Amino acid sequence: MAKELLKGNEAFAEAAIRAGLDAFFGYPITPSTEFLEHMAKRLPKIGRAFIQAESEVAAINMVYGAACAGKRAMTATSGPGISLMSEGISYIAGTEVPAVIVNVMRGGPGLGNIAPSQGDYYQAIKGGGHGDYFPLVLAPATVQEAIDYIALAFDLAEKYLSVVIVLVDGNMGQMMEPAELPPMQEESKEPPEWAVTGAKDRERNVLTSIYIDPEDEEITNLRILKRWKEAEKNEVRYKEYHMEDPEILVIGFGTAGRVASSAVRDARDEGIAVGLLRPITLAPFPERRLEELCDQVRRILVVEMNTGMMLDDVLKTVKGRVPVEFYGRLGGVTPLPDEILDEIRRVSKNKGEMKGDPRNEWMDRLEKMRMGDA
Amino acid sequence: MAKELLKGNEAFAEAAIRAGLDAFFGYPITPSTEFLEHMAKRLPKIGRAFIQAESEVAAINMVYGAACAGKRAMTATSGPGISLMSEGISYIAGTEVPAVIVNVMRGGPGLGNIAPSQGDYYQAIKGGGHGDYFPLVLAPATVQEAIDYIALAFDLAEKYLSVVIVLVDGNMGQMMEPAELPPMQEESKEPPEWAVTGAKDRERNVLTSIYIDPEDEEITNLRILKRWKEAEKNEVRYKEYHMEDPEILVIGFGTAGRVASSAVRDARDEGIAVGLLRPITLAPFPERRLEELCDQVRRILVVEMNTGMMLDDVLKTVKGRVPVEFYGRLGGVTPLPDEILDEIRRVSKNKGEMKGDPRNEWMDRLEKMRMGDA
Amino acid sequence: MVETKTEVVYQRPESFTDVHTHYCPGCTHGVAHRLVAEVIDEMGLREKTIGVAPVGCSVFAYEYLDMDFVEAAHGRAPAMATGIKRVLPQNTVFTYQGDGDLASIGIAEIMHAAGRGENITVIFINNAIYGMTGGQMAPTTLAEMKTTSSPYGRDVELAGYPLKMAELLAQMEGSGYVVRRSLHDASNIRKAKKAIRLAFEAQERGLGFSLVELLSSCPTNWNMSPQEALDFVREKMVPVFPLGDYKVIPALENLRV
Amino acid sequence: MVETKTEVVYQRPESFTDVHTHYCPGCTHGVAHRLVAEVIDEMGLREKTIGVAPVGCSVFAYEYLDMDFVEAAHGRAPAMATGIKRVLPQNTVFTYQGDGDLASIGIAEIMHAAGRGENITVIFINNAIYGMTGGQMAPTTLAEMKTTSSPYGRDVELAGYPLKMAELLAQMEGSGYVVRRSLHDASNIRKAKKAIRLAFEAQERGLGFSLVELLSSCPTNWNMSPQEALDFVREKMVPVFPLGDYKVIPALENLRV
Amino acid sequence: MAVTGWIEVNELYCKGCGLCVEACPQDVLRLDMEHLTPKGYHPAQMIEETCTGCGICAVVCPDAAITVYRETPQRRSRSTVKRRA
Amino acid sequence: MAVTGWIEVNELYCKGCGLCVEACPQDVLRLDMEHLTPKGYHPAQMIEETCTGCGICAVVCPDAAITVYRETPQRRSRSTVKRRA
Amino acid sequence: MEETSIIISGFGGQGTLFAGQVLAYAAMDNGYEVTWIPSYGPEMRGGTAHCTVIISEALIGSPLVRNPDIVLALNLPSVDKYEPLMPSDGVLIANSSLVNREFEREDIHHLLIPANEIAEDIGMARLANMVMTGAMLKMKPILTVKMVKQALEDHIPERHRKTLPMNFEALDKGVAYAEKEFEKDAA
Amino acid sequence: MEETSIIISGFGGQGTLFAGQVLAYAAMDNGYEVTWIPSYGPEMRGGTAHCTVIISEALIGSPLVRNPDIVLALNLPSVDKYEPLMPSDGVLIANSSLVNREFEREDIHHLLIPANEIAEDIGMARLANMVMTGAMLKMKPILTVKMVKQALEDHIPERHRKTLPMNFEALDKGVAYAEKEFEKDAA
Ligand SMILES: Cc1ncc(C[n+]2csc(CCOP(=O)(O)OP(=O)(O)O)c2C)c(N)n1
Ligand SMILES: Cc1ncc(C[n+]2csc(CCOP(=O)(O)OP(=O)(O)O)c2C)c(N)n1
Ligand code: SF4
Ligand code: SF4
Ligand code: SF4
Ligand code: SF4
Repeated sequence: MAKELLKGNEAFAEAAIRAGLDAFFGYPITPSTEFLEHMAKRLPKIGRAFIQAESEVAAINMVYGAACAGKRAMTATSGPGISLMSEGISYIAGTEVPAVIVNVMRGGPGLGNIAPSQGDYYQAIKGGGHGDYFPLVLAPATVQEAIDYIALAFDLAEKYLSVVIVLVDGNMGQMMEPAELPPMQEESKEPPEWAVTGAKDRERNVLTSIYIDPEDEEITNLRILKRWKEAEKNEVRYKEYHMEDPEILVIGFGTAGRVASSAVRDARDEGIAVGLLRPITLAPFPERRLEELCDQVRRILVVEMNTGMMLDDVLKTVKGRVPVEFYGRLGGVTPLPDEILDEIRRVSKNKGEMKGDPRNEWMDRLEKMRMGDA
Repeated sequence: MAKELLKGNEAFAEAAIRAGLDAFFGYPITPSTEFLEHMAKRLPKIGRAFIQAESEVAAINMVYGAACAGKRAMTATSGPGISLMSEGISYIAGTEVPAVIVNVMRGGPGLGNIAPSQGDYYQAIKGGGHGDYFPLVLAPATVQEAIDYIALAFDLAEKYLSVVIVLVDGNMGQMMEPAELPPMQEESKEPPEWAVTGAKDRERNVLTSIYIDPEDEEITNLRILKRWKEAEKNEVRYKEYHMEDPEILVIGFGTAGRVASSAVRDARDEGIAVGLLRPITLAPFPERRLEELCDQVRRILVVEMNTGMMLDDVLKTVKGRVPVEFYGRLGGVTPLPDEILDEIRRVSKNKGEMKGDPRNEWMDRLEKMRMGDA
Repeated sequence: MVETKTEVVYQRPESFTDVHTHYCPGCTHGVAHRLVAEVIDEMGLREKTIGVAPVGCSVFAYEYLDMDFVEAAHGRAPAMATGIKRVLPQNTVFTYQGDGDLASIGIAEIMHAAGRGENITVIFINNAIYGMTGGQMAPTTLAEMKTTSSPYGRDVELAGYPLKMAELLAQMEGSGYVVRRSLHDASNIRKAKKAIRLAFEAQERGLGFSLVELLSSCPTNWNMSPQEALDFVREKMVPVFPLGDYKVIPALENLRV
Repeated sequence: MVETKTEVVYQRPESFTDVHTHYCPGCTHGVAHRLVAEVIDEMGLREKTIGVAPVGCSVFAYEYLDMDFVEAAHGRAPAMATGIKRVLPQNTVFTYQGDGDLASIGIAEIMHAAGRGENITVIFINNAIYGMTGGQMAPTTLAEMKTTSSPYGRDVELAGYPLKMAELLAQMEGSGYVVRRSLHDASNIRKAKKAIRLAFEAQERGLGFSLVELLSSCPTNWNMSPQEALDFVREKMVPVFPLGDYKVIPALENLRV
Repeated sequence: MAVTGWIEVNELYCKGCGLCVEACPQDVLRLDMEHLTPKGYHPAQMIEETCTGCGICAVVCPDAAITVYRETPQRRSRSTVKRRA
Repeated sequence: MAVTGWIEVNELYCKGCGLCVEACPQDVLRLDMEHLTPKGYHPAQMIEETCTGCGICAVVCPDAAITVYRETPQRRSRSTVKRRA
Repeated sequence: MEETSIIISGFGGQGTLFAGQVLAYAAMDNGYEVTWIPSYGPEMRGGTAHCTVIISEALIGSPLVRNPDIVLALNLPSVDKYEPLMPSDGVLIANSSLVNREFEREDIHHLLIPANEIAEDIGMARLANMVMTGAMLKMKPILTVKMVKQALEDHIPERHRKTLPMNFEALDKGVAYAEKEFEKDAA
Repeated sequence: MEETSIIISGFGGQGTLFAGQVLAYAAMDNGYEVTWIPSYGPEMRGGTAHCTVIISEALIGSPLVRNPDIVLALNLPSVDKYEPLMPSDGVLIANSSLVNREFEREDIHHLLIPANEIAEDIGMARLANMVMTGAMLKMKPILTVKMVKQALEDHIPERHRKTLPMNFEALDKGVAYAEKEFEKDAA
């Protein structure tokens, strides 16, 4: 197929349909709404299930139902919607059925705004819902990547009987880029043997997340954790840019990573030995790769569109072996290449120790900058 | 006042009332329900607001309203309820109004069970809701502590215009212990000047979490982060046991920490040089104190009633300076002193390096144990 | 000259599993379960039926009703059932919900399932209280009724009035069959069973949303003996929650069962 | 011999701020805002009133109505208003909500606020669509009506029937005043204002839950000119959502305003 | 000549709630206070032979613990007569 | 002798939606296509003197952009007469 | 007595939780540290309900134990569950009205007592819990009968106050039965 | 051309987003890498709407820029916002119908064009966007007018296809106006 100019949300939605999506349940919310609108246009025409639910709470529980029936079901929303889905997500995880959830992130907390943000990283990675469960989280950074990883999301969800969250920001959802859609996947795979489809010619199936005896719940928690550990072994994905023996390592995901790639390119032009690691799976996080890089680089700069959430996972992995600095823009502000370039320049000159929270210095810098603005 | 034999949930509730609670909005859920029932008994009699809301979603938004009116408002629930409150909590945090939320944790994920657990640590500390905000989290371990810290919770919430979460497990909520309640606090402090009370003889007040211009949201995010940093400086609280030059450091909060204290006592009787650090503020986490201890101890054992959540914060702080091991019970199982004693014995003998995730070895041990059971 | 023939007048239905239920002695949840099992057996639906259990005392319904089952989040059974029915339209899908589950936390999901005319069946147990959590006020709790969260009796000024779900749901254009019955004695139980039968018939015929509200007892949390509790249903609840057919679409009216 | 006197027949109300609203040209949100401002001025309530803005096109209501205000989560305005009213019973508390906010995601909160007889006033803007998010289907969207999430027209079989909130809420025993009006022409606008006045009067008198449903236009998402949109309200919406008084408790009936 | 019936109470299910006892129109049921079920309840039992097998006890039993049997006399002759008519 | 009125349209608020134009019973309003408001709309304007000051335009205006004035003739004499009666 | 742990276990409705609370009150009122922690939840209906009481002179860490010093088993499942967990020299008292089996452990002190029958004689089946408590106080006098009666007097819910004498009688009957049994053993 | 960034900005409803998409299509169809990213949200109503288009021969990193090479400003706020951000030699084209001020920057190429009037002459006020696009193609021929017309032909929404000729006319009038202006400058 030739490339078309595709709008993120619509492309993701179409990719899901072609990956064999059976049912979409959602509720409109900027900047994810075109996702739902595309489903509304396409699914009824091809006889698959679409409902604009009364709320995100209802939507996720419809997904829960369809998933229990062994079908490929998904929803797409933004931060506030994910918060309302937290209980349902925890139930799906606890019932060990597959589901795919897309979060097109916007500025928060609260109502915040509808501008692109990465402030839902914690919520996605640490699990916004209650109890011990571990969603897989994918963070594509181009429309083409998103198209490819939406299909992967379903495969992973089914392989690990897990919730898979696709985490993009409003830029990704709203932008148009040339990209290629996969062909329509042939439908009607047999329902998995655990699905509820009516107990005909087989033992009945019961799907629940209740284990009233703590001992049973403990075994369940352990089973879920072990599956997660498997994923940690097999499913780590990331992309690297200008990684010719770098002295400085920039780490960023999604749009932040993509913008950083421009800055890194420009910095290389200036002769700064800097490379970029862009995690595509945020959970599992590319820990092993980062550990390797710790032996090569002199300093690390983490760039995010939040107050430093992935930073936690970086620090946990780096274990103080390399100084880590942070640069973040907040509340819906997308950093621009020149800012990040300035940061790279600064970091490449900075030989100082980093003690305490790397965010302390950044907060001062950002504040000065904002004062500058004002 | 003399000590009385008090049931956790009722004691916490009564303590909140005596701390000047103006309004309680909640929804029943085991193991927190007696909290609501006590409020139902007391508040109407003293002319304060009580509503059994139609849901946790409604409850948290009622709290949100009362908090915006400048009143002391709270709710109490358990994991599934917190999940449903996530959006509201994010709104309260984003609006920068004070509120206190008690989570009497039970086994999860999903419906799970009603047995005591600590599986909501991530949800509480990393913020279950969307966007960048940082609740303060208190984890008392005795009925008396809970009584004292409920009052503190309100003061902190108002001081830092923040959500304060009191995180206890079902054991704490259900157990009875002798404890002393504070005297009833005199009511009717003036409403804060930011509260909505009707724009009489003053500029009108508008309270929202919306900052449609990302630049404004960025400043807001920064303001919230800085307040959090302040709390990090001033509000860290913890308790230590048998901390006479320990070689082994056990870290555990809430019931896990309390049970560990028995094990540590017994281990000391056996001549093992082990001490216990029991964080009372989980957020902010006692990082500085832990860093100091890293120079003193040979090995660390983290004990939790979850899959190793506080473990993350410990690892982030320890930065590989001391080997960290983990022991957790899951899904509503409360570890007993003898198990932890065995762990302390094992750890005190173990001289080996710890590489990779400390949970890997624990998982094998736990699994063997469970096989043993079966 | 006389012969006699021995017949089994009544026996435990097929689809009722052979386990002792966790319900309190005399709790009419058991009666409701049994009726559902009987209807499903008589209609031969067991192999195509998917039940949705609520969060409430009937959370373990799947342990007693011997068919495919899922367990929903508190109040969300109608949404979960919708998700299932939309991808398995040929199957029979029903929810079984208490009054806290359906009328309090789950009122949005039930209203909109009815509004969409979701082709599912809902068995709604109205026992005027939260059983599982130990006797708190429900939206259906009667005025002045004492519960652990209305210890001085439900004050309608502060806690509102009992919600009449059958009446409300009957108003939704999407609903095909919405009735209220009671389980307080044998003849009412027989009527309740007929209603449950009609509700499932409605679903089999694709006639839209069907719901049977069943006035039930909670001896434990009402602090009554099982028989006292049934008397309470008859004397106190029926007057507030009148029994009757609130919505029966024509296609069902002259259906004999 | 003749003198003349100059009078101001109409001017912008006090409580309406001096800013250009963000509403689209011809959007009746502006009319509804103005009426609320006029009533609050006439009743002299401004200094004791607390408004609760929804999530929807009217999310910025607080920028135009010059009084204390909070901004609720989507659909939760009635819960937030409840929280405020219960701790400030002497104040006047009202919510302003769209049909997605009130009838879809927020239906649980509005039903229970009415059920509790919460002494608040609700201004409910029914424009049959989701405005802010760009024209998706609302629970009030008419059958066959095309929206961005019902691109082939609302199929009642799959997407359900338009919800009639005034009718539903009037059924709640806790509600004191529940009516539906329209904003499609001058005389209806005048009637709407009277209703808003009565709703606030009800609250001042502690008569329970009051709600005024206002049929409104969304020229932008209906793809119509402002006048076409008003004609659509008159011709298409009024027949489906009949104007009228659905609940007026006696204490209000002979109140003259 | 009276129809006769009898019931069996399954002790695995019976919780001694007494509803069948109250409901029985013939008043032939009692709770057996001498005896406890494995779950610790005093089960229902039939104490008289005048049960008609009406089944009401089973209808009200919340635990489907009762099986009801009925013995119906069949008069061939009369039935034949009937067939003739 | 006819009551006379006039209106003022505040260009800060007017969005040129035209509802007042449609609503005016005297048909004395138009949108000024020659002219744009700071926000880029063609504002309403009064083009004839036959306005009665009925205020309908203001009632329908979604942006409270219209102020309506009315000039009412007052006949002293007759009123005095009235007082006598 | 450094730290004594007691588990009282039976069917829901057998008053196990209340019996534990009475001991806890008695301990507190007499200057001991104490914790009382129940099992809770749906099992409470029909299923088993138990509570753990720890009485100590020092501050109490864990409110839970694996190997309870004393167990009052009001039904069979409780005996099955706790007999293997008892430390040697532990005290296990079982309600023979609902426990139709012998004990297996030789290394613990045990007593079978027909608590239901005794209670029903007194006229209130629900008093089995107090009968067993009485027997315990005889076998392992961690507290005196007087202390426990005082605790009952002071903390019994008002609506049950009228049953106070019957509660006392149940305690005494329990003590008496235990005494008799020992004489037997002695003989 | 290594990488060119274009921002088209104006009131909602002035067709700025569509004009950007047309450029993006033209670029893609002619083998360039391209990104198109809009501003979105409530501002779309009444407020300003703008989009950023980046056209490049290499893979595009950031879809956003601080200092756009080319700006089409359809209203005054857009000029106020972007003029200071332009790099020297940047191209700023403003719609004089709604912009009643002179430019301040000396170091950039700029053009004032009465796009609304021209469009209204053609008979469709909404075509101001195409008029300005035409002018841009003249001042900075990153793409040919032919390419853009082809893109319009291929991608215009069906319901607007009838307006295709008018769109072409608008483009041409834009080009012509720009030409004339330069001759002036030249003269
Ligand atoms: C989100 C959430 N909130 C609260 C609970 C606790 N809870 C369990 S069942 C229940 C109510 C049960 O009452 P009802 O629905 O009337 O059913 P019944 O037990 O009376 O049959 C509640 C509040 C929960 N499990 N999840
Ligand atoms: C939890 C959540 N879900 C969805 C949204 C997105 N959203 C904002 S307004 C709105 C609907 C607005 O429609 P309506 O309530 O009818 O008001 P209108 O804009 O038509 O005036 C939606 C879905 C949100 N902000 N929060
Ligand atoms: S608590 Fe009530 S509803 Fe629940 S099982 Fe017991 S009697 Fe039935
Ligand atoms: S989108 Fe519709 S409702 Fe929203 S402001 Fe515009 S016209 Fe009004
Ligand atoms: S009704 Fe059933 S459970 Fe109750 S006593 Fe009779 S047989 Fe037993
Ligand atoms: S109605 Fe108001 S906004 Fe519309 S044109 Fe007339 S004056 Fe302007």
